[in-house]
Amino acid sequence: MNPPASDVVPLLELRGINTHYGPVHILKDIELAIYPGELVCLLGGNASGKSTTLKTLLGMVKPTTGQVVLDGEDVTAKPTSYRVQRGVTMVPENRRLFKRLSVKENLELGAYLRNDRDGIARDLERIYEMFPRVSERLSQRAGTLSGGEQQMVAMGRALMAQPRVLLMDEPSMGLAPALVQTNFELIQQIHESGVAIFMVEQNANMALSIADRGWVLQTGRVVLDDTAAALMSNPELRASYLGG
Amino acid sequence: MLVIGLLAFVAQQINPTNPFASWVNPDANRLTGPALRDLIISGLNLGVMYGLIALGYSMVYGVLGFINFAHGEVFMVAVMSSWITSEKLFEAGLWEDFFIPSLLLTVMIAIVVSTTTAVVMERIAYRPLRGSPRLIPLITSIGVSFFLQNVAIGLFGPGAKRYPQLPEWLTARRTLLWIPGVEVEGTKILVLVVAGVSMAMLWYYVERTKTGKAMRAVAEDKEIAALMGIDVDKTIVRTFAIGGAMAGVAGILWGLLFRSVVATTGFLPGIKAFTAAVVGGVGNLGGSMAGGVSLGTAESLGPLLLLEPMGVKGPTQLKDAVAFVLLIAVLLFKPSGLFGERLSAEDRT
Amino acid sequence: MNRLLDIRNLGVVFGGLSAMNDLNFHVDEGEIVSVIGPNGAGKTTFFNTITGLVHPTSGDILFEGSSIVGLDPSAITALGIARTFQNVRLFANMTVLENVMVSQHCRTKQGAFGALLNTKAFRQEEQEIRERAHEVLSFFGSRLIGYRLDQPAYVLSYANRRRLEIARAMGTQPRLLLLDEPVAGMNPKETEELTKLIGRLRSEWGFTIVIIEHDMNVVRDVSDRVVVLDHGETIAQGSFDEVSSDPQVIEAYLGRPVEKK
Amino acid sequence: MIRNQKRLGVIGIALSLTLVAAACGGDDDSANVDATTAPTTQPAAEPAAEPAAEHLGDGSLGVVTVAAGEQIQIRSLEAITGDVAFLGVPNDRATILAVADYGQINGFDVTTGTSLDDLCSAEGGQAAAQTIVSDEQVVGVIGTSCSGAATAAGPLISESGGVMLSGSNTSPALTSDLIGNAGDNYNVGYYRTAHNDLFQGAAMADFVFNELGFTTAAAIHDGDPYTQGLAQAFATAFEELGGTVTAFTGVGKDDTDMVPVLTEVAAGSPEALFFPIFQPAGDFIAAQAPGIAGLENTQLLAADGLLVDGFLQIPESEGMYFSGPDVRFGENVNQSTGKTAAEVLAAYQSEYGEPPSAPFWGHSYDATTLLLDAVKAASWVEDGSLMIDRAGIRESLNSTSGYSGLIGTLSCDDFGDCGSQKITIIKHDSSADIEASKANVVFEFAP
Amino acid sequence: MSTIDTAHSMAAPTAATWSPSIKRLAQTAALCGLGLVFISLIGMPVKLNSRALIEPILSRGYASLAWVPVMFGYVVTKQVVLEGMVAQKRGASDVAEGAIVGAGGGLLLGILGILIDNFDLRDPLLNWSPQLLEFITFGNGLGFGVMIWVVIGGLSGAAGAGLHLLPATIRRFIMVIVVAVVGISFLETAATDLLQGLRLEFVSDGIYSKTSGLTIKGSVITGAIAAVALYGSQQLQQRRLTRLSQAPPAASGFTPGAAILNSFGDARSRLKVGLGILALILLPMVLGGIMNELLANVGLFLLLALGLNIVVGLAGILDLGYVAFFAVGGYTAAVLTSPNSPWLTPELPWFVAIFIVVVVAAIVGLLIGAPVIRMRGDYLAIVTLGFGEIIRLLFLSDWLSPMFGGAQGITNIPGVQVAGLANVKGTDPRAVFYLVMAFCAFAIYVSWRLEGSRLGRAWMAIREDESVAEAMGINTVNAKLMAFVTGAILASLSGAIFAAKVGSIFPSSFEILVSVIILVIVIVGGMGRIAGVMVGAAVLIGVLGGPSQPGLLQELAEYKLLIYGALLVWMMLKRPEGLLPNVRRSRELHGDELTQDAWIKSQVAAQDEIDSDGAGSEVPS
Repeated sequence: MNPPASDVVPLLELRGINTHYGPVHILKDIELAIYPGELVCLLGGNASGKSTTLKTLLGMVKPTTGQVVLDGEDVTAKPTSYRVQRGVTMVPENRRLFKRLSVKENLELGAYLRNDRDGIARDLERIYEMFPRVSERLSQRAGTLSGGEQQMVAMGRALMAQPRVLLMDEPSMGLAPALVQTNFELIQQIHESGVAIFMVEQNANMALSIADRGWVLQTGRVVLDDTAAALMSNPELRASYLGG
Repeated sequence: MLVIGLLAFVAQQINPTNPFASWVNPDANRLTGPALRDLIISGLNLGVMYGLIALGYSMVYGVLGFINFAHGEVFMVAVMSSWITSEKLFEAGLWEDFFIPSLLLTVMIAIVVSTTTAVVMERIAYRPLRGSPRLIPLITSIGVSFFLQNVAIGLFGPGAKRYPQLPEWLTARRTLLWIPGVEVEGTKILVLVVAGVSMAMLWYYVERTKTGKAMRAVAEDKEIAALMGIDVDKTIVRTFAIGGAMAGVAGILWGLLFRSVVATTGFLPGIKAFTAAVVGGVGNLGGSMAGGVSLGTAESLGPLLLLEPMGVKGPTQLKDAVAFVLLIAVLLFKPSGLFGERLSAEDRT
Repeated sequence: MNRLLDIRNLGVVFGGLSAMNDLNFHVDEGEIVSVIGPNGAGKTTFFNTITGLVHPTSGDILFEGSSIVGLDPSAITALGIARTFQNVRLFANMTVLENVMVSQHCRTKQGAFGALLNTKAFRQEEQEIRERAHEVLSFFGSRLIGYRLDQPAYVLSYANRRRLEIARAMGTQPRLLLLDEPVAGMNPKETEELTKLIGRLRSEWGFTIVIIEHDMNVVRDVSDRVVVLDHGETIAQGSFDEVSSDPQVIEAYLGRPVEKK
Repeated sequence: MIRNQKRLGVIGIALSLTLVAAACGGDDDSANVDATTAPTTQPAAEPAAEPAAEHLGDGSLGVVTVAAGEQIQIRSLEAITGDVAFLGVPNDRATILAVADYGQINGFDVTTGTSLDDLCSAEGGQAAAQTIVSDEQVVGVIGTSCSGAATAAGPLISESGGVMLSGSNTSPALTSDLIGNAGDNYNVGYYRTAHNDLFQGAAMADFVFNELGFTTAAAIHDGDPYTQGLAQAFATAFEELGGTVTAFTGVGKDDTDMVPVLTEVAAGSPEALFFPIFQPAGDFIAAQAPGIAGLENTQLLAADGLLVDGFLQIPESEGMYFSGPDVRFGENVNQSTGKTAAEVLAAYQSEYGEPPSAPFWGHSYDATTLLLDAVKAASWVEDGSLMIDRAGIRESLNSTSGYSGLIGTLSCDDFGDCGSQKITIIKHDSSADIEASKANVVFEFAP
Repeated sequence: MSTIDTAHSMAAPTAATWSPSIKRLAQTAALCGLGLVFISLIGMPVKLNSRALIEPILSRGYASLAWVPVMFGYVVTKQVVLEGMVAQKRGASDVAEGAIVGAGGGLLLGILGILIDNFDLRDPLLNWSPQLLEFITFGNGLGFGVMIWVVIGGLSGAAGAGLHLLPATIRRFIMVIVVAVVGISFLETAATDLLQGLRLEFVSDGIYSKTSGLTIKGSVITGAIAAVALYGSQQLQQRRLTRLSQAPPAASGFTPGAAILNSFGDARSRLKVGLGILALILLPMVLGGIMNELLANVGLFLLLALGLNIVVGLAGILDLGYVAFFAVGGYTAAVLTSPNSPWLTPELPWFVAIFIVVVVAAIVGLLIGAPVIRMRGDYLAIVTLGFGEIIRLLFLSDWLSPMFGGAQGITNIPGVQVAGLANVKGTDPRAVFYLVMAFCAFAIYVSWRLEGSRLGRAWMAIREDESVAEAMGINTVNAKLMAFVTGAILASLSGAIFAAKVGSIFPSSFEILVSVIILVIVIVGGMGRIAGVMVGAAVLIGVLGGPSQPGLLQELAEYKLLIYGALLVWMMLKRPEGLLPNVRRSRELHGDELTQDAWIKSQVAAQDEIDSDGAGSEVPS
């Protein structure tokens, strides 16, 4: 694995993480690091432990051993809200908007921990700019939006927390093909604005086509760890999806 | 029911003897216009109090997905504590001389006590049960309800307690709004006004403030709410507290209107409010109020407008039956209540 | 061949989002058809629609030539369609035996009085139910019989739960068996074993089978025909080899690279 | 858990073996058991043929022996929990006070044991009576509070040879119609110091029709057998007198909003409204009636259920008439304890910190002293033990005549009615001076 | 203390959560004091004080307080030993902590005494009384009162904490002895009654004092017997365990049906069941009136609870208005049999009327069930509650009083004429108990047969997962209606016996409270399990008492519902599966299956996330 530069401190890091659900070993010795401004992806089939990795990063699952390091600080024991405040935010799988709340309220909730009114207003403006479709539907209930629009709101909501690293759980899941394309473009757009992105995907080709680096997870263990280009051409990748 | 009542009221104004009256039973007493109006006003009064209590049921249901059976006892605790406060103030001679400050103090104490009760209840009885099957907290809440009711009996005895007299200017009949000829007791106007204001404040709090938003977010998806940095536990406590406060307001109003309290005061209103919440659609605040009002007016009007013309003897004996029939009818035609939402995903599992 | 199940222009819309879009699908008597597709492709919704848990917004589902749209799930089961569930939904507090016995409900008819009076007909039917349950459970070798018969389903291992779910579905005596990810969570050995059993389900029990499966080895081994769903539409069908080399399918699974800006 | 179950099993087996052994132990077991349900096992052992001292009773119902150092057992059976506790609790307390005031009988203490609860229900009365009759030492019962409970308790007490004296049952079915016909639920051994309700309704009707001169009236009850019966009796009598009953209806005991029921009543514009119910529902009717169009000038009337300080103290009750037993206890003296009604009331207040919540405390006090007098009359000391003849107790009670009690002069008729049958109607003028109101009798009615 | 399961050893060791701190001690002491003050203010000590627990050294009043510091002392020094951790060494510090907590609590009670002396709060607080003050000060002045309570509290707290110092076996002995002495003392009435029936009056005369409670000698004897019994049962158990460990593991039943089937299949258990039945048949003979009455009441509620168990426990329908069917049964029987009933003159013999009762109950069950059965769980609860109230109000109403007597009820209901044998009515509780027992046996038979039948399996399937049950070919609406109707019929039988037993019937016997108490019986006993329901009925109705039925603990009658409430909450928090839960885990549970079990949970959790959102979310699951 080739981290961008050896002297840069990783923004978010998992060190020797092992996680259990009850006695079942879900994650095995996971080591990964996300550096500022990177776009990286974690690939893997069903039940490979992708979601657990994300939850561990966010503090929703406590690892049995190992450390979660955020910007040099060990946050293993810290609650989710602390990590959110320090710049880690997730766009959950299937978007999971607050469907009964309006679009605007969803966005505002993204900034729940922030108190700078002006900053919030500015960021809202930015998001309207980024997603003009969203700004047209601010007072609509989020549940009534189409899948693509919901994805935009979900991203907008996450951006409202002013993240330094954005975790994306299966951003292409359940979206029509045309939307998947747009979606990835959006991710790139966000990435270009300076936010590090950690993407968990099963849509490997699409993810790798925009990512810098990637890991492949199989039954809780990292089996491949390489640059995106190398992974793309690795035949083992296809095998892990469609069977050997 | 409300609609029938209003129609009847309009009909009254045109024809002073009730056209609904001799339906099956030609001997039925014919209601007069003022009588109908009184019924509607008292139904509304009862209804808004049911509504205020129902808000607590509804909010807790929204957030935790179970019916907090013991909420009626929170209301009882409020009525009790306001009785004790006002009684003590009366003994000290303050109630009559400084009525407004005394009343405010009573209100404050009642709200604080009922809120505390609700919060402690959550902490001891419900928080450890988070995530267990639905039936379990429901049954726990029945236990809490028994417990609180009987604690009140143990501490204060089973007898009825009287509130001190209210000043004349409050209880006097006044013209309601600017409708000439419609005179209503001041207390009843006060009940409607306070209930309206409380509802508006609650609405503002839940719909417009950040914490209200957090509350709704937690109601919908606790995990994602936590992801936004919301403290889920604290928000749940807050929900109980606000439900308790609303019950506190209802308790004060109840005390002012009926000026009497017994340890079982909370039981029937609690069940009615629970019914109101279901009629309105559990989890929907406006619905709870609407449910309360329709239940109150149904109880008030139903016996005389529907039962008596059908030849039922002593119809008001069956007013509770009318309320429950309304519940059943609503649920048969709208299984999730008048304003109930389509069930969200987590409700089904 | 006789078309057992014929789905025509099926559409399902949830709150404005379309989950199933003009889907055409058929199964012939005695076939084993696999339905594959990436996560969120609508496979489970597809099963739910056939079994009556979800009502389609358009199109028709014909079973043995007559429409089953709008029927209650129990009525559909009575006609001869049985299924398993992706996330294993056993009756956890009932025993293994009871789980299979209860699934014969629509094939039996003794009521309360028979049970109370312990009539001959009742005993006979109970006996038959029990025997059939044994027979069905014996199909999985020694895994679900013996002392396990009287264990509650929740103590079973994951693989055994999957097996029991299949057994339960077999108990309804269906003509068409819908298996939703039957080998998910099984280890390779168990998977191999079950794959063989699926073949025997057809040859020995005469079921027509539709399988949703992620494990491509299983799909390859059992299927006569593979249907690929994506976004609620059929994007390909044919033999496993045809399908697995179909670029559209590979794209559905691995996605298409994004044009880098 | 499994271990526990095994242990349970072991204990279960041991228990059943014991039982089997016990059952096989003697075939005369059933005979013995039968004997226990008969009044007493004593007479066989100690025939009462030669009384050691003069006493009432022929021993036909058995004799209870109280050994030296033991206490004479009587029981209080009242509604002490639940909705009707307001009625039963003062009765129970008055009984305890009376026992204390009475002192010893022939050197033996009297105890009421644990107060039993009739729960104001037939099933509660039955179960409690069963407890009482199972203890052969119990010589008498003060209770019940509710007529329904007495209906079920009566047969048990009666068959066991005991006596039961109630201070607050008023149902005619429990005694007689006062012209010699036993009620449906009459049992020998049943007595009461409360009035027979037969006349209260009639008294009120008479008063309203003849004294007040009203020809229209309405009645409201609360679903309690007592209030419903009283309201019904009033309505029937009023119509017989030639009046019109414009409405006869009920409320629930827990109701607070009385506007619907009052509106129903108001539709007939009655001149009088009789609501013989209890607190708190009575408070709400009194408070809300004047506000109802059509009832502004209606005369409100109630019965003994509301003739309590808690109700008389509220200003809304001013101007009302109350029917009920004569409660001008004043300086009446209980001849057995020598206490006046005022003294007993004062003792009650200081002991329990609140005034009695129902007016039958005096009746219960008198019932208790009547019973204790009867026990005294039917008992004698023999070898240091106190012997009490059950039949003597009944004999003594049956012959009660001209007894001076807190509630006035008591005489028992053939069906156990011992209280004064005089119904008085008082006018309540001022909530500030309750005692004056209680004495302000405007009408008396005696059969 | 706890043996570590190998299957769990994968979980990493975590730190023990116990650490002594001033704050925690102070908090616990405050809670302890609040408990004491609370119990005092609801009046328990003063009311119970007139009766002794152990004459003359301990009154029930003081006993009602003494357990509080003992419990807090025990709890505050309790260690939570996590897997893989070693228990901390016990020592004098534990005792000291217990003593501090207890003394703190006692101090608070003393302070209550001071407050009572100086302020008059008797107006709202009934028990803020001179009697309480006297109770607290032992009549010896405040200084003494405060001191003595600090000492009593401290000693009790230390005793509670000291329990930890003892080896587990001794601790168990102490607990059993204490429970036995307290229990036997409180159950004086029942024990005397039973001993009399067994002609062992000398025993009760020997152990009970003349006034109330056990004598000192009696307590010693009781304690000794309890200790011997415990020792004996431990020995027996030991022997059984060794036998079991040698024998191959036998199949054991899991669901009630299977369990009973199996237990019948086994000759030993058959013998046991037979002996049990025989004992039950003989029991009423040796019991006196009180106990027969009590058991008859237990039986009536058992019958009700068995019916509700089918509805709630088997089919999973939460019915809060179950009392409606009890009322329907009672009233139908009353109308048909009583000469006093205002309506329908034929005075049928009870055994004829009962068939009509069943038919009427079934019809009412169908009428109520049909609209209700399709509703969701919580809504169903409130709607059934509504129906329960409607039915009671109708029976009470003046409107229908020409039929049902309204508030006056129906009296003079004759008993049950058992051809040539007896007229079973309330004055003969033994006969009533036999009658009730016969019907309970019938209900148990029905429950047992149905549970193991096609219908019973369908009910359980619906309870477990309604939509899967539907998908497995069960017509859920019909099956649920059947459960509802079966429950209704059993309740109506209870009602009919009730009417004949009491001899009169009033609407006030059918309040909501009755429904709730029946539900509590089913839940406390263990939902869906016949034996559980039996235990629930015995413990709640027998010991505490029913809504209008006294239990063994007569003295606590005033606090009955309070205890019901507290018990219910405690059960739900600590033991939601009930006293006798529906299913037990197998001893043969394999390690690998346990592992898989945990894994599946995580799988299902993950899967649920997928299911509950996005396109798949509208699938009813």
